[in-house]
Order: sequence, then structure tokens, then C-alpha cells
Amino acid sequence: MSEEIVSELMRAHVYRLASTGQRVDGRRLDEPRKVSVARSFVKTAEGSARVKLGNTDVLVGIKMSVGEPYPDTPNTGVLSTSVELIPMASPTFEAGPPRPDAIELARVVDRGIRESKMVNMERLCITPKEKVWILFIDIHVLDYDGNLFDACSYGAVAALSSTIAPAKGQGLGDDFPLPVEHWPVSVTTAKIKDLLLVDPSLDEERMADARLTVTTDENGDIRAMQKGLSGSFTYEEVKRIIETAQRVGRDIRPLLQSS
Amino acid sequence: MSEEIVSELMRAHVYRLASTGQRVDGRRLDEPRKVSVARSFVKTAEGSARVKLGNTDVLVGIKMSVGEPYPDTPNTGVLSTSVELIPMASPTFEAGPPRPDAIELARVVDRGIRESKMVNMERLCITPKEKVWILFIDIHVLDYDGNLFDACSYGAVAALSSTIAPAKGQGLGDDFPLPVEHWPVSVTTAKIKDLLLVDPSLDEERMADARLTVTTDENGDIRAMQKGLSGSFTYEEVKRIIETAQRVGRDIRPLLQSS
Amino acid sequence: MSEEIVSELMRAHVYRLASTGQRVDGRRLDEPRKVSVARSFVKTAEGSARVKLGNTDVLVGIKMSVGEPYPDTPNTGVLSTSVELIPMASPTFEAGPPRPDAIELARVVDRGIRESKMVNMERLCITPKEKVWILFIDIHVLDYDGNLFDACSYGAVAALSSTIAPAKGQGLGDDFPLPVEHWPVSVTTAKIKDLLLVDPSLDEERMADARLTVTTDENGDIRAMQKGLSGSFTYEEVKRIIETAQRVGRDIRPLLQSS
Amino acid sequence: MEDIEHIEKEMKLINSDGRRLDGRSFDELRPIRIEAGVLRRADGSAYIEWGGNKVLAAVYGPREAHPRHLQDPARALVQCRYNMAPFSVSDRKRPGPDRRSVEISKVISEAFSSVVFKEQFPRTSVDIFIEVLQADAGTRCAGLTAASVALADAGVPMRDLVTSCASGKIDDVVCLDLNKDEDNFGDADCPMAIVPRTGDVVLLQMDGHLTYDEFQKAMGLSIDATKRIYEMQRDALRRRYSVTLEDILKEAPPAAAPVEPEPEQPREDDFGPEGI
Amino acid sequence: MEDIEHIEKEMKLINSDGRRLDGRSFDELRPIRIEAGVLRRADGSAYIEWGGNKVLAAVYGPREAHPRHLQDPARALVQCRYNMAPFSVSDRKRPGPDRRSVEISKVISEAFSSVVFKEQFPRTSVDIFIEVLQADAGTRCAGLTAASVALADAGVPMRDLVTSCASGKIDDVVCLDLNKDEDNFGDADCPMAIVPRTGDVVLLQMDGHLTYDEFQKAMGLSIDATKRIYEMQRDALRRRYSVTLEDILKEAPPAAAPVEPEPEQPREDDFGPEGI
Amino acid sequence: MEDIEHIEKEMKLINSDGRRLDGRSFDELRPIRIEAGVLRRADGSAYIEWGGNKVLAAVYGPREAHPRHLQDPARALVQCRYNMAPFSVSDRKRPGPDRRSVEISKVISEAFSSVVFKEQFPRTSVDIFIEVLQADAGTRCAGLTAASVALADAGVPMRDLVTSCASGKIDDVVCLDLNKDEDNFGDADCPMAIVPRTGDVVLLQMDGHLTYDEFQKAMGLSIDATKRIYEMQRDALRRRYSVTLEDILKEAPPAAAPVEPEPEQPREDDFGPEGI
Repeated sequence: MSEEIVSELMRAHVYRLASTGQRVDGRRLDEPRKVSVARSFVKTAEGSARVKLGNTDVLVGIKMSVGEPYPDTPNTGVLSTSVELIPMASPTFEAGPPRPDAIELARVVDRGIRESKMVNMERLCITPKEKVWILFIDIHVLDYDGNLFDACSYGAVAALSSTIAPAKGQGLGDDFPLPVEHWPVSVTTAKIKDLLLVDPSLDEERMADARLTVTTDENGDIRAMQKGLSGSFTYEEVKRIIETAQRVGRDIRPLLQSS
Repeated sequence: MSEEIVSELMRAHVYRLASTGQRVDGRRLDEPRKVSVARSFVKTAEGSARVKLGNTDVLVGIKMSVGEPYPDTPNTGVLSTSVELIPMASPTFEAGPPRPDAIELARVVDRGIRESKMVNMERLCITPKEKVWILFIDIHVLDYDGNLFDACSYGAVAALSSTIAPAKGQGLGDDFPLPVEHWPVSVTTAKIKDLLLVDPSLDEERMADARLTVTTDENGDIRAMQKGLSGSFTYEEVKRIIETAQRVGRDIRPLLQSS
Repeated sequence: MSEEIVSELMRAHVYRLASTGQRVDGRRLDEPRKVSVARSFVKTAEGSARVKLGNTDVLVGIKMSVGEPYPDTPNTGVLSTSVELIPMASPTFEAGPPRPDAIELARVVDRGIRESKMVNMERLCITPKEKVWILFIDIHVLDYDGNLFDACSYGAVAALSSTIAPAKGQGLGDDFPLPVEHWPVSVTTAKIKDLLLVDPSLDEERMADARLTVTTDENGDIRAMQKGLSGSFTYEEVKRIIETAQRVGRDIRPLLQSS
Repeated sequence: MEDIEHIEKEMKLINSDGRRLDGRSFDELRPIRIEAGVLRRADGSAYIEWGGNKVLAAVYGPREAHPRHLQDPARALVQCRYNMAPFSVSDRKRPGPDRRSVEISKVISEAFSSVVFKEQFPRTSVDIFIEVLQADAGTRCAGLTAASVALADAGVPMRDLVTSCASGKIDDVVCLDLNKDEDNFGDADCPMAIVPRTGDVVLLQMDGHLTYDEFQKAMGLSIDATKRIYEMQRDALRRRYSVTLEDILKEAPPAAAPVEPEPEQPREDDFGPEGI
Repeated sequence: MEDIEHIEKEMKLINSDGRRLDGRSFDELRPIRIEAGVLRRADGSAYIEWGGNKVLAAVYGPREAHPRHLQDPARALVQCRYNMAPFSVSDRKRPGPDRRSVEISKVISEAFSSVVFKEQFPRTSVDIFIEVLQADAGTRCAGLTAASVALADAGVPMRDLVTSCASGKIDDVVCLDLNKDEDNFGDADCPMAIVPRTGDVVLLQMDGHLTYDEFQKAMGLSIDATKRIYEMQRDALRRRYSVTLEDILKEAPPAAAPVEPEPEQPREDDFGPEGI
Repeated sequence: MEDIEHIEKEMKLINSDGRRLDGRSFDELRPIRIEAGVLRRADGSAYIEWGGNKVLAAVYGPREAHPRHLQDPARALVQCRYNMAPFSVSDRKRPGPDRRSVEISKVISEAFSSVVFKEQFPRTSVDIFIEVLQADAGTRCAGLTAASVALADAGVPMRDLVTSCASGKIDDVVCLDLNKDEDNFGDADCPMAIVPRTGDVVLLQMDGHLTYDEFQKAMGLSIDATKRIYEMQRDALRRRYSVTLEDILKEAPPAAAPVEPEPEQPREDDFGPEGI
């Protein structure tokens, strides 16, 4: 628990450094950490990707099965996103049902994918009102060093883009790659006092006042946003954060697309 | 918690007053509080009623859907009653799965309705053994100032009597009002030492030794009873309580029937 | 809780006695307690048995119903084993969902029956891929005086061997006894320092370093094993324990078979 | 299942000669057999067979209440857990408490709360466990009656035993102690529990349809029956404790001196095919 | 259900004259009615009707936080529980929190955390309960707006009220305050909450598809609307407290002096068929 | 699914030349690769690929045990949580522990309890986490073997590493280290874990059908294999710690001096498409 108390001294140090445009790990304020993507890590999954964002490490597996559509969307496949914050990844994570943190995380990742229409879910309808593909995105956080929103989102996007639907095993014709049509990229910014830091590390995240995640697509359009933590943003800050998210998103997108 | 400790002084005061036939709020010992009923408060429900019994305030919504009957009652609709003691209503209520108090409450309200045959459940059979109407009585306690047994029961009766079955939306002919045939009224009496107080307020309830709920129908016949708390009644007391419940029930019934 | 702390003195006493080949209750080291079996104790069950192993007392009921087979075993009935360590049986048992102890116990009993092919589960297939008999083994521990592994296993075997499948009530021809083909017997040995004690009593179990359960069939073949507790065995000890389990199993088997 | 409709319509629960389907008259109890002291680990226990019901009751305590924040600094908690074994009913019951069990546990806890001398044991709990092994209607009455004997067997100081019985209405006749068919197809059921020495009603529930007059008839039958059942409870304790308890039960148990079983009394270690 | 496909394709949400299906223009709020102090047990409460939404909010605290290990020795916890009644939506919602409710509870808790003077009440919790009784899109904004009034009614010291509103996009037009059909068949929804006096954004979520330009239009509409809603919040408090609070709200509430309702103020004990 | 019946009947798991379907002989292990120190937050970690299994193990502690009432004043608790990722098996596994995982967690906890010097760390817990990322039979052996390396990587003082392997019977032949098809269609499986230096058996389970003679053959194969796996465990630690640990592992680790990783040792921050 004491690990969770970041001393005011540390906070002052990070802030003083940041006011001169620097960060503890040498990045600029608007610079994300290095992103590494390894696809098809798990053979038992229909698609998978392991993503490192700095030292944050997540593994995402996609499973597909055939089931019923929701009554109000009879012509579209079903998407289900879960995040498990397994206790392996951090001394502060505990086993048990997902806590509000994990639920928010899963729902924000899910919205980025769903609202950007990344996967054409209508093409995952098999028989309207009766049979559709169900897509499970399971996100396993292995090592937590800050900014799970982006790491999990990158993992999900990369895993989906490597997914082959197992149609043959279901007697539904040939296996086919998921119909991916858009490329959402999530970029999270933390606010410490009056400074904005892109892709906060664990230490930065712990001392942040507020957080804003912005997911943009390949046109720079906004597909999802989520503000978090108990601080606030000015409207001007919100606009600056969106502009940064558009720019950083453009840099990261190719890393998720390349196979 | 200290709120829950009613001082012996208060108990002595209430008892002394009651031994002269009076109560703190000016009622006679066998006099219930004022009952107010507002029907059709909630448009998203098939029926609803908001009932105030003194300052106790409950909202009851009825939802109907089509489902399978229980195998041992293939010709009757299904009735399901839940009570949520939401933490809004009292500092002593907590979020979470229903505790024994809420379960007992829901089951006693349910028995009053079920055993009085208030709603003719056989007329809610659509196709024997296959399709029947399922009636959900959801009781939301908004403000708790004593005697939930009666407040919840009045709310359920009033809500049911305002319910229109959404048959048309299910392709089952015209919408129709629920077939209401009887009018159960629950009357709860608390015992403090050797005195019997009808419709106990919160303070009276807290210092009560025993409680007896008696539900009678429009003929004065008994349809359900439930004794509670760790004290006891003499048989003579039980009989007096039933007689009072019959009389008070006659007074309250019209309030629940009027629409 | 203090009840759970067995004094080192007691441990020293039991060990000293055992090094001369004796036990507190007069048994030899390789001698199980008396086994009593009462069949068909519960009329509401398809089969049942109450077994006492010394003062350990368990009641096992078998219920059968018709359901779907697992997709990967379309031609075999389904077996489901649960153990409830009800708080009646010991001051250390608590109400609530099964704890790891109860889960391990149920799984080890289940493996002994399943792996020995005691019941021919293929003969419990009604229509391949569609309808099979489901066999519920519910083990109720009534009085806990040590070695539940063997007591529960004996109860399950005896109850199964008295079970009559209620085919007639399901319109599936005449009732029939379960097709029992093998007779697994579980024998558990506890290790205290370097000594091995068969069928440990509660006091012996509390001070044991390690535990090994070996289930053998009527040919002396091994059908299931489970090592427990935080101590270890040498390979030589494992072999001695198996040989004892074969011998003791031969003595106990007739008690489970007789009806 | 095919014939339920038929049964519902045709079921005659009382013959032309006034006998019930199991041959009993309207005021006749099913056979009852009570045995005290049947478990070794529990501080007190009892087994009851009541018609087709087989119920086991056990008592632990007074013992330190857990978790601590539940402790009452002024008195003992009296807590009952009523539970049905999965195999005790015709359709297997999933393990764990359902809503019905939670309610029954609550009303039985309250019934015993009024007779246990709780003030003698602050911060403790008296835990009562009732396990229904085979059910045939009236399990709460059978369980309560057995638990009462188990409390005495555990030496928990009480004002008196509690005795329980139900009456109901079938084919418009008020009858004592309904069995399962009578409960399923009858018109009303009214379980109660009483402190026999004082007549105090400590449990009372009712569902169905009774006129006030019928209710009084039902209570009359039940009160009468509890006298007979009370004797059976005392007999069970007498058989277990030979002399001692009999003497004690003639008087009210002295509040400060819990009943102690004779330590030399051997417990039964075996049982016949019907016994427990 | 038969016609959903049809609806999805054909649904025109904006008429040729630029009016929405319920007759509103693109920058028009649904009717809003707020009432403060509607519950007796809660320390503060408010009821809001906002279009077809009916939402009740209550506040308890600052009170000792439970369980103890959650207490923060330096400040109060601000905890919100957003809940939908089972009958508040067209298909009955099972009781208990679903994942959506958990997320909404979290973001509302965070929104209020930035305005409550938490440091004045270490080891306590301020508990906010929002109950959606009837839902018609925008329940989180309605709940937040009502909870803000309930906090003031409870006398919890705050920097300012929080005011919430959403804008979205339907038929490619950026519109204020979507109703249920517009939310279901529209293209984007963007709920926000703001501290009106400072313009600080304390809640911001968005899903759908907005260009950066459209986002700024939506925020413009919402910010404008919060000014009107803020007045309604203040009116509700004025109606409840006549003079006192009105004076106070002209200034920032002094940090150390929680707003106290006038003790003589009678509460409404009754209501009409529409009211609460 | 159509052909399962067929498979069950026809599946030949051993060829006429004595080779298994994946080409191995009866006493041959699948390929094993172990890497130590692969996670940053955990105090110790290891990754293992064993045939088609991919398993990650992490260790935290000794750290203060939570909740407090579980603390043992005389020694550390050794607690393992074995978990399968939802995507690690062909049919998606629902998140959260099933009964199988609970049992495996228990027997692995017990296996490590006998080698960790628990008395040195009263009131603490040593928490071992095993995550199966891709499963192909033998996951508990792989997990235990990796966890052993993670414990050493965390510097937890132990009598020795624990090494695990299974043998079984397929087509009536006793074979080492069954893969998934062999496990599904074989006749017996017998996982064990051993302390290589002393030969102490700390985990032993078996299901299926083995004569006593076959059991001894299986144990012989497993014991022999653990010697080879033990070397791979030591190699993984040697690669991570160059010299230090190698020297230490030649001797028993001195009880009071936990193994410390060299602080300057950089951790891998990247990986190839196959690695972790």
C-alpha cells in the first residue's frame, strides 16, 4: 500500500522537470513510449497480439464462436470485451471479479473499437435474427507500468487485425480474415497541475490529477473519449489534447497495421 | 450505527405514552398513518404506484413478459416479487444482494398477493405448458420511516390494479388490464412490552419486541400471516391483532382500489 | 481456532506411541477404523448411503435427471460430484460456497469413481448427442472426525450401488439399477515425521505432514491418487502406501458391495 | 407431469369416512420419533423423523461470535441456518441457500431468541444448524422441534423447550399436520411454534385461505398437538440423560447452571438401516 | 422487433424544416423540472424530470466511511452509486449493478470529487445515490444534475454546483440533448459535466463519430445549455430554502460553514399523480 | 465434433515403429524452453514453453499477508494461483477460477510449501501466480517448473528448486510427458513434482488405470526426466544471473541470505514474434 503513496517530493520533482518540457524517462511531454507489437502469439486463439508500451505488457486473445444476435441488432455480430487485471501484473491488483477500474478500461477499449466500426460487424451476421459470429476480446494484462487504456487498445486492434474466423470448423465455408475497415488509435493524456503529459508512465499516472483518453480514426475523426480521475480540464486543454491525440495517433497507426 | 441504538429513555417514554393510549405522532394505538397512492407514475412499466405510508415512501413497478410456466403449474402465469432496500432510503441499508430482511419482506408481500388470488393467474396462461405471462413486481423503497411490510404490500396491490398487459406488442391480441379479483390488505402490528401498536413508525419499530403481519381479503378472511422479531405473542394477542387487521383493512382497501 | 492448534506435546505423544506401532484409539498403524454402511436411507433420492468411518459420518444421495451430454462425449452420461462441508459437522466448517478443501475432496472422490469406470456411463446414454442420464452425487458430511477422503468415497460407492434409475417416470421404460462394473476403494495414509498411518483420525490428520490417497480397483490396479499437505514423501514411502492401499482396499470392498 | 391438471381437479384429500389419504383423522399427527445426542463434534444434536421427514439438528455454542463486528456486547446472538440437502426433495435442489431457506432460517432464529437466556453469554453466538435430509412437508416444524432438543442437549440455558406444529385446511376441513400431498393440493397451511409451559407463540406463519373461525380451529389443533410433541421431546432427552434432565425439566432450568450431559454417557456409534 | 431493420434504414430523425421528431430545434433542451429536498431520511435529496427521465438523487454524509480500511486519513471519499430501477426501461433490468452502471458510478464519483471540499472531512465518506426511475436517454446527465442539488441540500461544502448536459449528432446535424430514439439511431453522443462558475470540465465521455469541428459545435451547445440548467438548479434550491441559500449561492459557499436547511421548513408529505 | 466417436474408436496413438503421433519415443520429452526474469513489476518471474504450452509465472513476496487474519505468526504462507487465460484453450474459458484451477492451485501451493524456508518470514505471504497463455496438456507441470524458477528469481530462500513432469499410458504403453491428444485419448496420466536433490515427492496425482508395475515404470520415466528439466531450470537462472547464481546453486542456498539479482542486469524490453 505504501508503494501507492507517491511522495510529494517525487511529485514536485516530476512537475519541475515537466515544466521545462522534460520527463524522468527522457521523453518530451507529447511523446509516447516505444510500442512493440507481436502478432499471433497464441495458437489456441483465432487471433492474438502481445503489445508492449514501454514496460507495460499486455496479451490479447480473440476467440470466435457462433451464437444468437441481440434482438435489437439482428443483422450484426456480437462483440464482447473483457480485461483481467491479474495479480501477476502488479502488487496492487487482486484476484476476483473485475473492479470498477477494470470495467471502465474494458468498456473504453470496447467503445473505441465498436464506435470506429473497425470490424464490419454486419459481415459477421450468418443468418439474420438467428446466427451471428460472437467475437470475444480477452485482454490479459501481464506487466503494469502505466497507461493501460492505450496498451490494451493497441493490443485489441492488433489482435483483431490478425484474426482468422474459423468458419470451416463450423461448416460455414472457408476461414476468412476479419473484415477490418477502420483503424482506431487511442491516445491518453495525463494532467499534472497545469501540464499535459502524453502516455503517462506508472509514476506519472499515480500523481496525475486528471486523465483524458481520445480515440481517433485514420481521418483524424473522434470515435471515443473518456475523462477520468478527480481533477478537471479546461475546455482549451481538452482541445489541445484532441489535437495531440490526432497527431500521435497518426504515428502509432502503422505499428498496429503492419503484420 | 449509534443511530440504531434507541435509548432506553426513549423506549420508556414511548411505552408510558402508549399505556395511556397515545403515540408520539398523535395517533391512537390501533390507527394507521395516512396512506397516499399515486398510480401510473412510471411510463416504462406496465403498471406502477407510488405509495406513502406516513413518511415511508415506496415505488412499485410491474413489468410483464412472456415465458414458460413452471412444470407443476402448467396453466398459470408466473409471479415474481423482489424488494430492493436501496441505500438511498436509509443510512442502515447497504448496496449488494438482498439480505434476509429484504427477502422476508418480498416473500411476505408475495404471499399476500398470491394466496389471496388477487390476480387470476390462470387467465395469464397463453398456451398451457408452453407460454404464460410472467409478472415481475419490483418494489423500490425510496424513504424508510417504518413498517415496510404494509407500505410495500399497498404499493404492489395498487400497481397491479393499474397494470395493462402489453399483449399487442407480443402479437397476442389487444392490451388488457390484469384480471384483478381480490383485494388483500396487509396490516402490521408491533408489540412493545404488553402493548399493541398498529402500523409502527420507525422509532416504534426499533423498540418493538415482536411483530405480526396479517393480510385479509375483502371478506375479512385471512390470506397470509407472518410473525417477526424475537419476542412472542400470547394467543389472545394474536386474536386481537387479527380482529384489528380486519377492521383496519376495511378502511384502507378503498384507497388501494380507487383509480 | 485454538481448537485447531494441536499442541506439540500431543504431537510428540502420538508420534512416540506410533513409533512403537500403536495408536491412541488402539489401532495398528495400517489398520482402518470400523466402516458401517446403511443403504437407502433417503427415500427422496434415487440411491443413498450413510457411512460411518469411526466417528466420521457422511450421507450421500444420488439424484438422476435427463439432460444433454457434453459435446466431446456424446455417447456417455454425465457425472457430477459435490461435497458440502456443512457447519453442522465441525466447528471449523463455515456456510458459503465450497472452499478449496471441499473442491479437492469432491474432485478426488469423483476421479476414483470416474476413472475406475465403476458405473458404465455409456449405458446411461439415451440418444447419442441429445439425451443422457445425469448422475448427481451429493455428499453431505454430517460429523467430521478425520479422513473425509475415504469416508466420502465409500459413501459415494455404496450409494451408487444402491441406485435405481427412475426411467419409468421419464417414459423411458422400466426402472433399472445403475450398471455397476467396478469397485474402487480409496485408502488414505497420513505421514507424521517418518511414520505412515492408514485412515488418520481427526487428531492424527491435524498433525500430519503429508497425505496420500490411493484408489484401487478389484484387481488391485491403481485408478486415482492424490498427494496433499505441505510435506513430502520418498518414492519408497509412496510404494509402501500403494501396497497397503491394495491390501486394505481388499478388506473394505465387500462392506461396500453387500446390500 | 402429464396428469397434473387432472390431479388438480380431481384430487380428493379426504375420504367419505373423514379419513385422510394416509388414513389419519383430521386431528392426528404423523408418527414422530426423536433421538437426542446423535453427533459427536456438535455441542448438542438431535435427529427427528416426522412422517416422511428426516431432519438433523446440531448446536454449537455459546461460542465466540464471528466475525467480531457482529458481536453484541450485551447478549448472545441466536442464529439458525436451515438447509435442505440436494437429495431431500424429488427434483434435486442446488446446494446453497435459496430465498425460502433464508426466510425459514430467520423466523426460526427469532423463535429461539425469545427462550434462550441470551444475557448470560455476551459477545457469543449460539449457532443452530438444521439439515433436512428427506422432506415431506412440515420441515420447519420438524427442524425447530429437533433443534430445541439439540439446544437442551448442548446445555444451552433456556426458559423452556420450543415445540412446533402446523395445521391447515384441505377439502374445506381444518386438519392437523399436513403431509406433502395435502400441502401441495390443500387450501391453507399455518405453522406455529409455542413455548409449551407459557403458551407464548414464538413463530407464526400462514398462507392460503382461512376464515377467522377456521384459523382458531387450526390453532386449537396445533396447540393441542404441541403438548404431545413436547412429551416426545422430553422423552428423547430422558432417554439420553436417564435421570438428570428429567428432574431438571420438571422445574425451569436454573438460569445460571447450564445442563451438562453426563460425561460417562457413551454415544451410539452405529445405527440400523432406518436409524441415524 | 419485426421492423427494426426497416427502422434503421428509414428513420429520419430531423424533418425537412429542421425540427426533430419531438418538435425541438437542434439547440433546444427537453423540459426540465427540479425539486430539492424530497426525501426525509437522506441528508439531502433532489428529484428531476428531464424529458422522459425521472431520476431521484440522495446524499448521506459526510459520515464515517465503512469499511474502515477504506478511510482516507486526509480527506473524505466521494462515492456515487448510480442505479436503474428494474422497471425504468422497456425490457426489465435485473436488479443489481451491471457493467454500464459501474462505469457511470465511477465517472460521476470522479466528477464530484473535484468540487467537494474533501479535506475538511477526513476519514468520512460523502455517499451519493442516484436512482433512475424512468429512463429516456441522458440519465447520467440528469442524475448528476440532480445529485448536485442533493449535495447542496445536504449542506456538503462545494466549490460550486456541477451541471451536466449532452450533445450529439443525428442525421449529420449536431444537436443538443438527445432523447432515446435519437440516441439509439443517431451517430454520436457526448455527455459532459462542468463547473459553471469556472468552466472546468469534470466529466467528458463520447462515443460515435464526430469530426473535430463537430465536437467543438457539440461542446458549444452543451456549455451554453449548462448555463440554463444551472439556473434551474439554483431555482430549485431557492424554492426550498427561500432566502438563505440564494444569498449563499451568490457567493462561493464559505468552506467551513456547511449550508444548513432551515429546521422549521416543512417537507412535502404528499404529491400529485405526476410529482414525487 | 461429427467425428469424435470415430476418433475415439480408431485413434492410434503409437505407430507400428513405436513412435508417438508427434514423432517422439516413449521416453522423450517435448521441447522445453525456460527464460527467467521476464516481468518488471513482479519480484521474480519466468516464462516456459513446453511443447504447445506457453506459461508465465510470477512471484511477489515475502510481503505482508492480506487480509491480516490470515497471517501466520510463525511462518510465511505460500500461496499459488493457477489461472488459464480465456484464449488458452480451444473453447473459450470463462474468466475466473473453475474447480479444476482451484484444485491445481492448492496442490501447487502445497508442493512449494515444503521447500520454501517459511519460518524466516513470519506474518508474510509468498504469492505465486501461474498464467497459462496457451495450453497443450501438462500445464500444471510446466507452471510448477516455471514458478520454481520465478521463486529463485525473486530471491525467495528455498531448500532447492522443485521440478515437475508427468508420465502416463497410451495404447497400453507407459510414456513420458503426454501431449493434448495423448492426454484426451490415453488411459492414464500421472503428474508429479520432486525436489531433485533429495528425491522428495512434493506433488503426486494420478487418474486413469495403471497396474502397480506400470505406475513404477511411469515414475521411473518421470524421475529420470526431472533431472534433465532441473538442468534447464538452472540454465535459465544461469543465463539471467551469469555467474552469481550458478555458484550458489552448486551449494544449497544459505537459509538466511536470499538470492539477489544483480541490480545492473538490464531486463529485456522487447521480444521476437515467438518470444515473451
